[in-house]
Amino acid sequence: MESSAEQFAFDFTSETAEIIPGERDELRIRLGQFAGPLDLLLYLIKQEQANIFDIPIAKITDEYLKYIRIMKRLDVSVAADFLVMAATLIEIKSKMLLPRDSSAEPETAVDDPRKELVDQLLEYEKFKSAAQMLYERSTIEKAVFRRGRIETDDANAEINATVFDLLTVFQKILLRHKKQVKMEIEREEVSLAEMIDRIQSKLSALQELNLIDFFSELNTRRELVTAFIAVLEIVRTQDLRLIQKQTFGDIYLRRV
Amino acid sequence: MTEKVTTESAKLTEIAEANRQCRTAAEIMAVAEALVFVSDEPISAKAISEIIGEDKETVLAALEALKREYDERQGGLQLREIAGGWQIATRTELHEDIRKYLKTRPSAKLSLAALETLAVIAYKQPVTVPEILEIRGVQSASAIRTLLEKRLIVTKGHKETVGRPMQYGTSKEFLIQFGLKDLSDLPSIEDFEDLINQ
Amino acid sequence: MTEKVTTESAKLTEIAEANRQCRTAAEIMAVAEALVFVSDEPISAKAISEIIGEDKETVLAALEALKREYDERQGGLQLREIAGGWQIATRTELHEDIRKYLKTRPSAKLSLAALETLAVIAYKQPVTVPEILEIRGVQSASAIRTLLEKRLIVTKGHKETVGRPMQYGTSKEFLIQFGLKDLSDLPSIEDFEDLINQ
Repeated sequence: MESSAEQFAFDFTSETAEIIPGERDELRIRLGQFAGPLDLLLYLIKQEQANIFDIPIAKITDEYLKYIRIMKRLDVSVAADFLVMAATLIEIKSKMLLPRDSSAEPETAVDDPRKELVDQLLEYEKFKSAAQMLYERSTIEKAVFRRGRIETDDANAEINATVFDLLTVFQKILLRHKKQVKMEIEREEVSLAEMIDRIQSKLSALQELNLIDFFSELNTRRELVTAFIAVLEIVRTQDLRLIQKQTFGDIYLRRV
Repeated sequence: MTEKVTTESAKLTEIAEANRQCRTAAEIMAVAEALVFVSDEPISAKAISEIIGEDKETVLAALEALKREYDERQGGLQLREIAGGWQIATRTELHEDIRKYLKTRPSAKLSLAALETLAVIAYKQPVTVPEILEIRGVQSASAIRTLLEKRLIVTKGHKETVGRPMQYGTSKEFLIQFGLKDLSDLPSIEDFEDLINQ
Repeated sequence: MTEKVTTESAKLTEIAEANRQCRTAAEIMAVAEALVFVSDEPISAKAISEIIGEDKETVLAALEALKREYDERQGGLQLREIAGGWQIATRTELHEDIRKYLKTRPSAKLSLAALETLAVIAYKQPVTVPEILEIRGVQSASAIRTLLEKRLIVTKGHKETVGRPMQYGTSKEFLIQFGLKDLSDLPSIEDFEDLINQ
């Protein structure tokens, strides 16, 4: 049983789900990825050519578990929903094994432990067919083309926004904003005292400091403001002077 | 004074009315055709009637006559009703030559999961994520995300129940991409039941 | 073997050629019309002839016949030769109605800047211009003007702070355009958390 399972010749990891219009009025799915546990179950029932109203539950459960094991072995992540279904199947299987209450009316569908699952499968199958119909419609629709751009489109070259766009755009802005705030906090570390030190070390190396050059080295508005206050502070407290050699010329900081 | 103004404006309205009424059926067809062409989305008979100041019924009749003309002509184009409006588009048979020119391949197919989720939303709208889970038997989060990004579905407010879950429905884009006039254009879900039981 | 393949493929080409040649004049007119229709730019007879594999002269004759058809029909559209190519456009006489349409076009379409600004206003209302600048990191003046023009936002009085800046919020029109019952219907980040974390 186990070994025969391993003889499957398909590669679960490389195969992707693809809809191929089948010979019958149904979707045929290439193995590898089922749209869900109900999808897998329907597939197995069809494979067994079983009647959906009288599912051979023991056989189908075995098959189902076999597939789950293969998927796991091939490292295809098995969604929790597949395991939930496995548990449901095992539960139904065990209920079926219980001796029936002979006093109850025989053959009543209400007593059948499979009933809920059958209803679910029937309901699901309707939507699976609807999905097939949608697929066919969109295929036809893709053969129809709209007009090319015309002059008047340019005035309206914009997106047709939905509420979802509003939210995703807002999230992106918040994320961008967070990054900006973080950068600003990092930048803020240049204090007034540090700026004064920086100017003085430059001055000790040079005779005079061209303030326009110095300011242009600064990156942010905040640094500029700090530098400006630092210059005023130095001029106020030390023997330094601001000199402009000609009207509208560059301004220099020079030791007196 | 007031009276005079009233009379004047009444006269103007009258002239405007007269102007409106003097369009021939052919003229209405022509202007409707031009508007359908210019519009970048399907345009409704109502929208056209408001722009040109003719009855909605007159406009609708003109559009239907125009559609017959397109069909009889058997040219490269068709006039069709879609997503609650009218649109001029190419005829299906010509898709090969057009694709060759536009160098486009048919756009990416939706995954099976996305198609199923879309089918549930289309038939059960407005519908919540837990309700979709119940029918599909599997989580549909990534499918819903894809459908939202492709603008095939839209949010339809919160459901007034425990946890106020978000409800989803199909969009106008859905009607356009699947070639539907409106939602009633979808075959009934019971028809699929018959199909299965056959 | 190789020879056989060659002959086969030659035969196939021949059949394809034959297929091409057997297009009727009406079919050539139809496909030419469709190609002119889907093209963003005026398309030349030469370009069409290369796509459909017909002589340039045949295509040109088809386009000219098509043009006569458009002219005789006196519909809303014209086929015209422009800038070395062919183009379908609305008839000049109808420009007034078209201009009217362009003015009344639905206003849910937004540029990215306007959409961003609208998102901030929707989720942070009431909000002032400096606050929007703080969040977006970009000036939003023209976006705000657009949103006011489209009546998607309204002023919500002055904020009682330095400079008493104007506050903005979303309008009733905003709710209508985005299909919301009220502001509590706006999806929150939590509503999509499950979708996004997948």
